[in-house]
Amino acid sequence: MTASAIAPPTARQKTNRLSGHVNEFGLIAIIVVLYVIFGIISPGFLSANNQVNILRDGSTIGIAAWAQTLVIVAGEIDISVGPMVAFISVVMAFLLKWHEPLAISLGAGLVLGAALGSVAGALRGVFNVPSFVATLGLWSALRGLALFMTNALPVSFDDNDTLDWMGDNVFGLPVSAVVMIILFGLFVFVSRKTAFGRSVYAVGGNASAARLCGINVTRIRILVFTLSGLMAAITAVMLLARLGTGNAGAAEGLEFDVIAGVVVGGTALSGGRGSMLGTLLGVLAITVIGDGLVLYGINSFVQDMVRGVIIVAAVLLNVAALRRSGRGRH
Amino acid sequence: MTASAIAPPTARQKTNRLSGHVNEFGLIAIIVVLYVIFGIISPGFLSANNQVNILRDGSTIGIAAWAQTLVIVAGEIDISVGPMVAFISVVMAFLLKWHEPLAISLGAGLVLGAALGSVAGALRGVFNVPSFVATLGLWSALRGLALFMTNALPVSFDDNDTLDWMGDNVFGLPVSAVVMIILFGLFVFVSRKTAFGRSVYAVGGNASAARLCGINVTRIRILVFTLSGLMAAITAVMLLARLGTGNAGAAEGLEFDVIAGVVVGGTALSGGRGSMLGTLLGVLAITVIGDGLVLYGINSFVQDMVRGVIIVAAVLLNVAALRRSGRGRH
Amino acid sequence: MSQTIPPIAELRRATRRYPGVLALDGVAFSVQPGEVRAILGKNGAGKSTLIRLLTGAETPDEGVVLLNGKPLAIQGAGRTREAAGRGLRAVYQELSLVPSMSIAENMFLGAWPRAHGILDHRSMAEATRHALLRLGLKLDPFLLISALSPAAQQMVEIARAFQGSPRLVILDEPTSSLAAAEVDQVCAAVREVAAQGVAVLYVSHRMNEIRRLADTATVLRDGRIISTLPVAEARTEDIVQMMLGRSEQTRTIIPQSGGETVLEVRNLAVPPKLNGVTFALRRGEVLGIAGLLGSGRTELFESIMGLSKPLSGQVLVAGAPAPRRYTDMIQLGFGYTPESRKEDGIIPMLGVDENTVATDFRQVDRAGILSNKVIAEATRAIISRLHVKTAATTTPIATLSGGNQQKVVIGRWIHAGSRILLLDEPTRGVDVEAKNQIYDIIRSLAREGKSILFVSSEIEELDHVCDRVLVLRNGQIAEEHAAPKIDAERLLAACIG
Amino acid sequence: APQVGIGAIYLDSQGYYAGVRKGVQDGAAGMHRSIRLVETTAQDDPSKESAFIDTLISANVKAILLSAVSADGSVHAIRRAHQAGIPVVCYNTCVNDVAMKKYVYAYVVGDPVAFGAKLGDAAADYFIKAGVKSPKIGVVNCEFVEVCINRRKGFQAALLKRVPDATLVDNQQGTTVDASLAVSEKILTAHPDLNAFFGESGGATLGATRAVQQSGKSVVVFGSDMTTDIAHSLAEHKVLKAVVDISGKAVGHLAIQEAIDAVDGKTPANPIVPAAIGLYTTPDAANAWLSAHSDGLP
Ligand SMILES: Nc1ncnc2c1ncn2[C@@H]1O[C@H](COP(=O)(O)OP(=O)(O)OP(=O)(O)O)[C@@H](O)[C@H]1O
Ligand SMILES: Nc1ncnc2c1ncn2[C@@H]1O[C@H](COP(=O)(O)OP(=O)(O)OP(=O)(O)O)[C@@H](O)[C@H]1O
Ligand SMILES: [Mg+2]
Ligand SMILES: [Mg+2]
Repeated sequence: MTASAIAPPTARQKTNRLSGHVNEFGLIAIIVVLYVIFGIISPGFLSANNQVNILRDGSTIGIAAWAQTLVIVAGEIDISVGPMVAFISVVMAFLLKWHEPLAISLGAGLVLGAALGSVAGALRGVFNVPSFVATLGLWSALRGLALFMTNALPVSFDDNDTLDWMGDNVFGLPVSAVVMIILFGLFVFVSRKTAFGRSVYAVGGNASAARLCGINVTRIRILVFTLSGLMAAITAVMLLARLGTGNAGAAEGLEFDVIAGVVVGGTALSGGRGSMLGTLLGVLAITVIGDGLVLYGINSFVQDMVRGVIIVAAVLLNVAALRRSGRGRH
Repeated sequence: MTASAIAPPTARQKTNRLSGHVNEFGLIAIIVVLYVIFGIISPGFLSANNQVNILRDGSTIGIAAWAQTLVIVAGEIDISVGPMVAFISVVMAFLLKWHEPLAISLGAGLVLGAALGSVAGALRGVFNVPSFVATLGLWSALRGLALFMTNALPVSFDDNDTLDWMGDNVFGLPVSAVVMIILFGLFVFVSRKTAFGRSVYAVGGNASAARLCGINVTRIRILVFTLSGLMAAITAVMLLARLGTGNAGAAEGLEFDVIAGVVVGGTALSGGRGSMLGTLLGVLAITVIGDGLVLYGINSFVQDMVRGVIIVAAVLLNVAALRRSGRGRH
Repeated sequence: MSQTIPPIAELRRATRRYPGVLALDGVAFSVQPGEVRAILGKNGAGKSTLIRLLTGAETPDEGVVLLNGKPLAIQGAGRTREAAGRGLRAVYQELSLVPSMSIAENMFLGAWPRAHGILDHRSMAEATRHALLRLGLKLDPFLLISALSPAAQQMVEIARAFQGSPRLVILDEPTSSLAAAEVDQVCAAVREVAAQGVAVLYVSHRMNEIRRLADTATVLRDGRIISTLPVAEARTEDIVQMMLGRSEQTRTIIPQSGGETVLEVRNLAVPPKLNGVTFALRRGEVLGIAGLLGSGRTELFESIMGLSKPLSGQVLVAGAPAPRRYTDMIQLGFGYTPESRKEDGIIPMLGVDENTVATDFRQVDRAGILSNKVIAEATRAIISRLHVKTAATTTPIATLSGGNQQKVVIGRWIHAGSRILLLDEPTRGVDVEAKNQIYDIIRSLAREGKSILFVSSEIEELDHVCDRVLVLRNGQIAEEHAAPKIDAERLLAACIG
Repeated sequence: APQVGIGAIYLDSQGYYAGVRKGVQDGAAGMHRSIRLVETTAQDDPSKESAFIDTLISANVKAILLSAVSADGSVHAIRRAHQAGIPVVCYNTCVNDVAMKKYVYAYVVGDPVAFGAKLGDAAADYFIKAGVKSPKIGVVNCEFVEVCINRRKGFQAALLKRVPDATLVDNQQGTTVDASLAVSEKILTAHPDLNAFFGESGGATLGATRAVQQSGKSVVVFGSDMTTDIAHSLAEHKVLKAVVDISGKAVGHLAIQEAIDAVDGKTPANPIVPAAIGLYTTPDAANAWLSAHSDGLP
């Protein structure tokens, strides 16, 4: 036992590496099955056009979901996403309406998003208000404020070519999808390759151990919410570009879809565990289900039913696969 | 040998017993402050009539919140409350429309609620599907099913005296409030004085210790959701009596209010801790805020804003009080 | 041991596998009524696994478990209850209490006394008071577990195991967080029940306890039983050799006189435990702090590190007042390992690598980007220096044995390059070999010029590592013992005062 | 004179109700008496509506204005107000006829079936003129409220009467502009031969218009509920061809007038107070609307 005790990379280690991604494999399998089924039953589902649609819809959930993954990994939750998106799109629309330059308007929106997120983060990190309550407050206050500012009417502004371009496609891909993909890469990088990202996992895994390691737990908690606010603001930019107006009632229930995407992607609400790739697949699964059902053309109420059943079934299959692979002992 | 060194200071012990209720004291203080403020600014707020109203509104949230407290103490979450209430009220309305006797109709609704809750519980307890996902599935499926069954139209049925009475007052108190209060007593008793109730706390506090001590963790997990379904069904009965029709669109967002009530009441989403009294006060605080703001007569959008701010402020004050009393070490 | 009495518990050809590990390999094991059996073995030898099979917490992959001559039949959730029904009580290695519940409720967890279906809190409290008193504890039964010190929590668990009328009591490292007085209480209780014909299985890494208590010992190595032998007739060296598979080198400690003063504590007061602690730590010195349980050693560390605020007093680092914030202390080159490894030490779901480098990410990044290669190298350096036994650098730390987890928790400060280490009970739950390795690590760190404050409730080990030992009594430094004249007996006497 | 409290419940957070509110407030201000408005939003939920009515009763208001969430589902709540001696004025939507006669003081309404029918007629005009014999139409709906179902029924009946081969090929929910945009895109994908959209609400109309513009297809939109953006789109007249609308301000004005009459104890000549349903089919009409509603409130 004198030399290094690391066992040579045997079969075991390889199993380990592979089984570390069972969750992702399961989700990919489920998405493939969804594609096959909808490809058969839903007209136009496999068309290139529809793939673009799926990407675009996915980006609305996805961008916010990347940050939400970190929030949930840190053991917190941010339910203010939807109203945050709506409020910031309204603020930016007002700025544009008052003829502020585009860069300033959007920039102000991004800063505002980050600032509001930081407020929630500070409430949690510094003042120990549970994050559900802190973001519930934002949820209620921002939706109310946005509706109040606009009288629930869309805020329109002069056409802006750059903004229109952002709502459109580039090389056949929606700009919002491109932004989503770039941000995905960035978040994968941040979550895996930076001290901040790893600290988020450490804080979610055992906050008091993380603190004793010298990690500034308060700072990490604030920052994940700052990021979440910033990503909501970016979603707001995409929404603004796409709708051409600022709408206080938009993005309703988005927080639900975002959290569902993260959880379906295998991140535990108890914190400490989760992967960006899982979230990507979770968001994709949810978007594909929504899209395929609309295209199938059944009654929208039946869609809700079927969606509920499919989401549970997908996670059920995935959990079963995980358990068979021996990782899923709660 | 010498006596053990493990004899804690008695002063600490006593502080401990008292400080076990600091949370509740804080909430009571906050509610008193809310009463004073709204009593001054909102006309009619202090009228007896309005107290009855507050009780009645509170009962819609409260009955479901008692069970949700146990769900959250067990470390789970049930987000299916709103759609569950709507769906069951629709089913009961259909049964009444088809001239089934009242007892059978309502009884069937209660059984259905418990059964649906158990399904979510089994998904969590037996199949390890995260409870957020399991109840998200129910949330989507039940709302869709209710809307589909009714085409979003109310289901009306012949007038029924007993049911009308349930929607009305008895000795000046709304029947629903009486039911809420009785159920509150029952839940206090169950949570403190029965093996089941204590097992819920044990499972939420340390599931593996509970399992090692022979507590059937799976059974407990299923049962808390069964109870949650049952309480949703009772809420549905009250709603049916009050509205006189079954409405698929009713109780929208109720799950939000219910969870907020529980969390404001001091129950941690991470499980293991929480009290029924706290939830009672949390529900009361939320109801009083909603009622007082409507009576104050400001723009309904501004109400949302103010509500968000007050909820956060209330919890912030309470957390600060808790920390000063020395219990809030992270 | 008369073989005519049927064994109270028996394992037949029991095998238990975990992903990648054969934790128990066809083990045959039995214990007779009234027998006190020690189970010995290195960290990861399979002791706790054997116990979990007996208690029904786990099911063997192959083989059968018999209690009172009958096999455990129930699979799954009811199995532990079946075992408990046949008179088995266990204290698991991991704390199995619910922190948010009262002592009394934890005492009867899952088997609360009821009158007409209603929990009988009064008789619960009464029985609890009784059971605690048996171990010399005077605690309010309605106190929450979370309000107790780790030691008191452990005592509650032990009291739980002895309560009622058990037929087999299993104690898995019951004393790892206890100090002398409590250990004596536990030993007395064990002897008392054994005299009544109750069988006791006792896991410990402390040989002197084994000698005081056990009739027989079973030595496990790599999931197999090497031998079962009468304790009285066996030499410690032989037992250790069986555990390790080789003989242990005898150790010699070369006491070193330290260099300049690096840390000075003056009149530190943290009521109610500390009132006016004064001492100095020198460069290259290992300074032990001895004291009874609850004497305030942990509080002392916490207030030095800025984790809690002392009422008065000064902490000087290299002559200058120390910063009051924990993170600033870390920047100054301090490192702190907490006494509860599971709650405050490890980040269970993360790998060994991340648990190691979390103290200093800057060493393992390239322009702000973490490098897997550098992380793996840094981790491997720690792993090989501290002899951590792990399958890979990325193995989740929760799957390591306790001793190996502890080495990582110390190793993270070596990674961070800390110059002053505060180690609170670093050898808790660690096997003989790993203990010796930890002593070696500490000594070699001291040789490199690092300074170490060392707290242990196992007084015998202080003279293995320390240059000086301070005795903390009544909130003050009561005595100072310097090597080579550190003696366990005298230290213990000094602690009690 | 003592202050008169009037409760006003708006159906949901759509811009239309901002217009109603403006009408109510202006109307109240124009009456030269002290009126205290107690406002709230029912969020399309009969249970919330019921709770708010109870709150208003205890606030001692002298009259309640509301847009009933549901014809049958809102009966009990309105009955309670009636029994408490508080006159109820419906606007926009109300309870069923029987209950209305019993418990409702007045009902300011543009009939939703007629509303849909007007648009259906306009659509028929368009198809006949364009020579489309069997148009395929996608509906973007808000049919979790009854009004929208009736709008569609009216639309369908009027259209089929004159263009019998018209088919509603798809009917999906998309009430807010972002939801409508997403769903309209999918309908365009699923039905490449689509001729037109029918938007049942303002958000639905705007979203469908936006989706068609972005797809570049030659699909037209017939919509409901005027707002500034919708008027602008109609003025362009490329995609959006007709919009049917009931002015929120006008409705609000009428409603507060009825409420004050009720407070003053007058009996209405006819409990049904018709609100004008406006149909806008030309750029000129759109521009006229824009100049008449410079504050943006419909
Ligand atoms: N739940 C588990 N998952 C994976 N491996 C496990 C698990 N529990 C134990 N092991 C492995 O099984 C082996 C035996 O572990 P066990 O806990 O029985 O050791 P032990 O003798 O009790 O050690 P210690 O003295 O550290 O308590 C070890 O290699 C350990 O890593
Ligand atoms: N009754 C209590 N409530 C809350 N925390 C406690 C209580 N008693 C002890 N602690 C905390 O538990 C930790 C260890 O306490 P314990 O009494 O075991 O150690 P100590 O007083 O530091 O003495 P030593 O470390 O010498 O055993 C300390 O951090 C202490 O603050
Ligand atoms: Mg062990
Ligand atoms: Mg200690």
